[in-house]
Amino acid sequence: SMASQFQTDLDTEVDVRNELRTVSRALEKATKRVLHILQRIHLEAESDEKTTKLGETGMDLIIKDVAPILAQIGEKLPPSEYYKYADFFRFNVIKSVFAIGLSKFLLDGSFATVQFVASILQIPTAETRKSGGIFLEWEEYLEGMIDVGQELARLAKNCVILDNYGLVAKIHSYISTLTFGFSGMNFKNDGLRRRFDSLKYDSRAIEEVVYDLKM
Amino acid sequence: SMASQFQTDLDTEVDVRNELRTVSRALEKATKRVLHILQRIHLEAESDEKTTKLGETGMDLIIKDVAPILAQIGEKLPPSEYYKYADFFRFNVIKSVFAIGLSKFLLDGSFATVQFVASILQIPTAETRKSGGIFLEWEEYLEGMIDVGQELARLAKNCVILDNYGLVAKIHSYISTLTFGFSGMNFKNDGLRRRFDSLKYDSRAIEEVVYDLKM
Amino acid sequence: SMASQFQTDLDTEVDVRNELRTVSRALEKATKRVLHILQRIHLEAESDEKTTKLGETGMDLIIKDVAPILAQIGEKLPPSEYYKYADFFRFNVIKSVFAIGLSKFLLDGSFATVQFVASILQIPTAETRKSGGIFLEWEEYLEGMIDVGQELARLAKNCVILDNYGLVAKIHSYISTLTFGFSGMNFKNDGLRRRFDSLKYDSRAIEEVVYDLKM
Amino acid sequence: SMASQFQTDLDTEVDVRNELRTVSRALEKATKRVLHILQRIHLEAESDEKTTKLGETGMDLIIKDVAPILAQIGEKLPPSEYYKYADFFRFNVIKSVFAIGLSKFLLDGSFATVQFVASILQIPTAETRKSGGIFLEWEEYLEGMIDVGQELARLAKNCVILDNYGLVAKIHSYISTLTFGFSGMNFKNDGLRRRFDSLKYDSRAIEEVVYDLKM
Amino acid sequence: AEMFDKAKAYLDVKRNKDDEIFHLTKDITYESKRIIFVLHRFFIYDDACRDAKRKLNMLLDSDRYFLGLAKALEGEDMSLHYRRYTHCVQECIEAMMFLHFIEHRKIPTYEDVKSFLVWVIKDEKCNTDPSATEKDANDDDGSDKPQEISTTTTSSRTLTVPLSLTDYMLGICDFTGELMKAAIPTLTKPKWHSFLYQVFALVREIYAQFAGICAENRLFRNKMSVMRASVIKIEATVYRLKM
Amino acid sequence: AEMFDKAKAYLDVKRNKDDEIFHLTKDITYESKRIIFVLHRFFIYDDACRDAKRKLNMLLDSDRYFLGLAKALEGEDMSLHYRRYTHCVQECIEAMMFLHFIEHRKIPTYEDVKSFLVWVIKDEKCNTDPSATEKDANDDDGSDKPQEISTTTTSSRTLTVPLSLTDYMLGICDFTGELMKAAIPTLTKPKWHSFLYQVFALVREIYAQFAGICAENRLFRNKMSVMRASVIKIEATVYRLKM
Repeated sequence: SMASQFQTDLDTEVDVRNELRTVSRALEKATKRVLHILQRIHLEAESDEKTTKLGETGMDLIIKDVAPILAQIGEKLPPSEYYKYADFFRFNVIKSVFAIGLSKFLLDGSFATVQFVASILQIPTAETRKSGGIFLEWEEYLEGMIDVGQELARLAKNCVILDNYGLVAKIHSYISTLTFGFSGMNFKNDGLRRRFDSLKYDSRAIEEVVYDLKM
Repeated sequence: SMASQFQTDLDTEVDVRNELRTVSRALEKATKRVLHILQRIHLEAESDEKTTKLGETGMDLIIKDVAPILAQIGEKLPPSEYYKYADFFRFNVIKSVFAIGLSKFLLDGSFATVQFVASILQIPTAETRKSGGIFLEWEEYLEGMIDVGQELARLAKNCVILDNYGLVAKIHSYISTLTFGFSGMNFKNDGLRRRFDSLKYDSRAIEEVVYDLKM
Repeated sequence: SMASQFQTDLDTEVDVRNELRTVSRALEKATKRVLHILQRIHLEAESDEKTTKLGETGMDLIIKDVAPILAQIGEKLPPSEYYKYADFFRFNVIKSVFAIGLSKFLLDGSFATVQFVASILQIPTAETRKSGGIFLEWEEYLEGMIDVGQELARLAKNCVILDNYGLVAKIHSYISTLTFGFSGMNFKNDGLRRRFDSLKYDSRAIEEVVYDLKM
Repeated sequence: SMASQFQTDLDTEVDVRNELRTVSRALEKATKRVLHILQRIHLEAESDEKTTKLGETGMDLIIKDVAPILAQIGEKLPPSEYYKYADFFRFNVIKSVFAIGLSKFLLDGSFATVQFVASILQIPTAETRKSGGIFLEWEEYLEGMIDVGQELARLAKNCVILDNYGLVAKIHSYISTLTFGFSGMNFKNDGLRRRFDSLKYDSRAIEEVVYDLKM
Repeated sequence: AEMFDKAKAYLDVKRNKDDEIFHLTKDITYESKRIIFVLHRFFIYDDACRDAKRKLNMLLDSDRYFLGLAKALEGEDMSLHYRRYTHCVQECIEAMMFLHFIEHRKIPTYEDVKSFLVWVIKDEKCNTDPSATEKDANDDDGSDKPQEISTTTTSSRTLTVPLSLTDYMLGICDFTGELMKAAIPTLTKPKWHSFLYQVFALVREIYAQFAGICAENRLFRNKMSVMRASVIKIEATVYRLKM
Repeated sequence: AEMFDKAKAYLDVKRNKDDEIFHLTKDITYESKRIIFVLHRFFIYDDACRDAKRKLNMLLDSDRYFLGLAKALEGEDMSLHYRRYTHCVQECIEAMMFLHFIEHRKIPTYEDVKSFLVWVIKDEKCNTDPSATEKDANDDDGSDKPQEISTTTTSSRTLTVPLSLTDYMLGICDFTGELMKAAIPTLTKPKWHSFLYQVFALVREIYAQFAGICAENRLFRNKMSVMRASVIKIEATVYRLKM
């Protein structure tokens, strides 16, 4: 009957949610672990050696621990219902983008493109997406990169404390690129806009650090 | 009759609530007194002597005035109904954790572990808890320690005003440890997560103080 | 470390919640099935034979399907944390009380006491409870019995539609007893008080049916 | 100091509230008991003998159990702070007015004036009030009398069920008086207006009963 | 910077699509409510059904309403837009069901309702032909070869507004509320008592069936408790009729 | 029926009194806020204090504002009206404190503030004399005996708007918020740095004292956490100044 068919649909959905809840928790744990380790940068950013080391560790953990869980989520996700369940993993995908972006900076000072991030996470981008399954949405990529900007603004001041002035210069150049890239976009009054406004503020803060150092 | 049986149970509950209300008020007064005294740190943090003195007073008052009231609450609490009545004292247990954490920092700059806090309050932790009675919940411990972080962020600026730069360095190291420790945790509770985000903000504020001093 | 200790406790709690979520869903399904069948009373209350039959089926299903699941919940529930997790099953315990109360009425027109309900559900009452585990709270029993009153108020009109005037008289007597019993209680809980006010309204509705039949 | 004076004031207020909470609970119990017994009227209104008996019991209980508690409340109430604490007892004063009004009707079919109710409760009215202490506010008197009207509307139909047509006539006359008295007042859009509107509805319902009986 | 341009383009398209769908659904909801309003007058106004039917067809086949929505949704990820358009779909199928019940005294099936939300559109241009846009301009000059014209004109696309079973079920819930509102006033209109009995039978049957559904969906739970209130009101009306 | 007439009269009087007080308090609150607004301009506008003082006197001594409120409250049960008028009193003493601080760089005491809310009014008629109303009309013709005139004209009433200690304390809380708003912009105005330090000392001292108060009063708790935020902002400003 119609009611029992509906019941079946509802039960399936509950099952999907339960499975996604479990995998998402694993995702959260794996992501948290990388973030936790990357936090050490503020205490240890004394030498290039140390920062490169941390960047390597960060990248490795994402590849080894986070990417496989995203693959699992992709399998559990019913085809063409990405947005219905995206809230289960959005937050941690953003955090993974952040971890990759930060690690890449620590490794070689360079900027992680959306293709690069997607290749590390082993998921398609909005461009290369076929249909169904998980992919790297632009919004999540952008939000993660703003997080990188904010973290580097904090790092700049800690570099001064740790007397690592070379890194400050790299951060300055990185954040300028990032802010310039974002400044071409027209955000509506949404979350991204507010985040970007705070990024502009951070960018100015770093300019002040650079200026202070010159004095 | 059924009604009178129900009435008896209900009356028992009302009595428990009345007793807990009275003891909780005593708890609030005792806790408030410690907090009131510890507030002076912002006015008096000129020398190590003064801060140590204040830390001692804080710790003494908790041991002498607060712990005995928690013991009383433990007695009034019907076994296995901790969660039913926890709202009566949660808030002030958090404040006591805060007072212990802050006093410990003032005494020797060190971090108060959950075991240390529980031993001062003379109640078990979630680990050592037998069953029934009062105990130190993780959530309350963590909230109290976040409060310590916030208070120290405020104190850091006041230390600069009072020219006590040595204490700023201690605060910086303390809060780095605290923030780093927390960054590895997966809070399920959104309240704690939000509180932790504000701790990260405080941590950044202290780094800026250290940065300003350096420049 | 402290963080990992916290993590372990948190993981345990997550596991408990996951298990309770699964069993609670089973409870909901079992309860729903009884309610679904008992709904037929409004369509079939033509003869004593039919109503007795339905009452028997209801009672059987509770004993066979619902009680064993409550036993499972009791096992999963950490001792002395009843109130922490009660929201997982409260709603369906109320619905089970309702099903037992209604079935008992359909069987022999009599009132299901709290002891009777607890014996069918095979769980202790607030009186006979030892400590820990699941038990039948007064609030849940009373809510369930108010639900019975509401359902009978609806049934009274349907009995008139089906020309079963004998059942109307039984309902009238049942609800008078129920309302009179409740009117002696001092609810502390505003929710229950409001529910009871609506029961008084239902009671009046049934008196009007009896009055209409008399005229 | 100012702060300690303020603390004293706050503590005094907490004490007053605690005492009033306890006495109010006693008031609630005493009032509830009378209401509970008066509820029997709907089951027993077969003969004048029974109704008179119930009216006597009701009046006795108010005089013996309720009035002394109101006296206690009057003593606890700080002078000239009636309205500050009125919420503690308002509800049950209304219920007591109701109980007196209903009992008076059951005793001799007559209407309980505000003076009569106040004399039974042994408290002054708004007119005879000196200053401070408890008194019978008009709003509470009026609301209690509307409750009497509603209860009698219900009783009228139950009288028909119990074949006590004489009482229906008395109720009809009583409610006409009550409705006429109220109809001169101009309520704003407040609680009393809504209550009075429902009284008018009840009044019409009784007219229909009288009409039905004539047919 | 090129990457950011792509992001900008992507987000702009996404937001414009969302705006477009938002406006369409607002209008559809409004018109659906109007149809329900018209249908409620069928006791007093003979042409109510015909009016409603005309309005409903317009609502379905106009680019300003459902056909427009179907076009906007073509090729889109449905799960992205679902939350936006689900409400207007429920509102509209409530209207469809109401009309169907008044005409046939029964409830349309899930398949019935879905079939209303399918459109077959003839394409004047063939999308698979890369030169189609070029030829488009020359459409009227008859210079194309017959075979080509034939493949071009017979190509057609099927558009739909996907209807989930949940939408259908939630639509039924709302529909019972409308039936209740329609049924209660019939107490005083003997001509319509058979209608009242039919509503009574149908709504009770629906409620008895739905009562067995175990849903975590809060919306469904809320609608069920509203339905329960409707059932009780309808039963009370039949009871009044009987007394 | 006579009883119901009494009830009607009683309720009408009560409601009219409530309306009267409601309108007075609304106006007082508005004017108090205006005074605070004017005071905030004292850094840039020399006469700000004088303006504010004039407005405040007008607010206290006008029948449209406080004196009117005192008259309306005369002989009334204060506990009945307290909830209505407490807010406007708090707002006004916030303005008084702000003005007092700017002029004297200290906070007025509870007694100071209470003294502002007392008025002694000379009565032209003697209320104790039952024939007073009759004589009232003849007031100007000088036919009354001297002694009688003397007792009549010297009689005076003392009116007050009762100020609870709670109102005073809550007023202080709000006042610290205004001080914070005034102090922060002084960072860039060396002329006002001594003002900043005075605010810094005062607000920290108030907070340290108030932090010991154990209140169930939710309003007080909320205001304390707002005050904490103000203290931190003022401290950060002094810190900035120092760096």
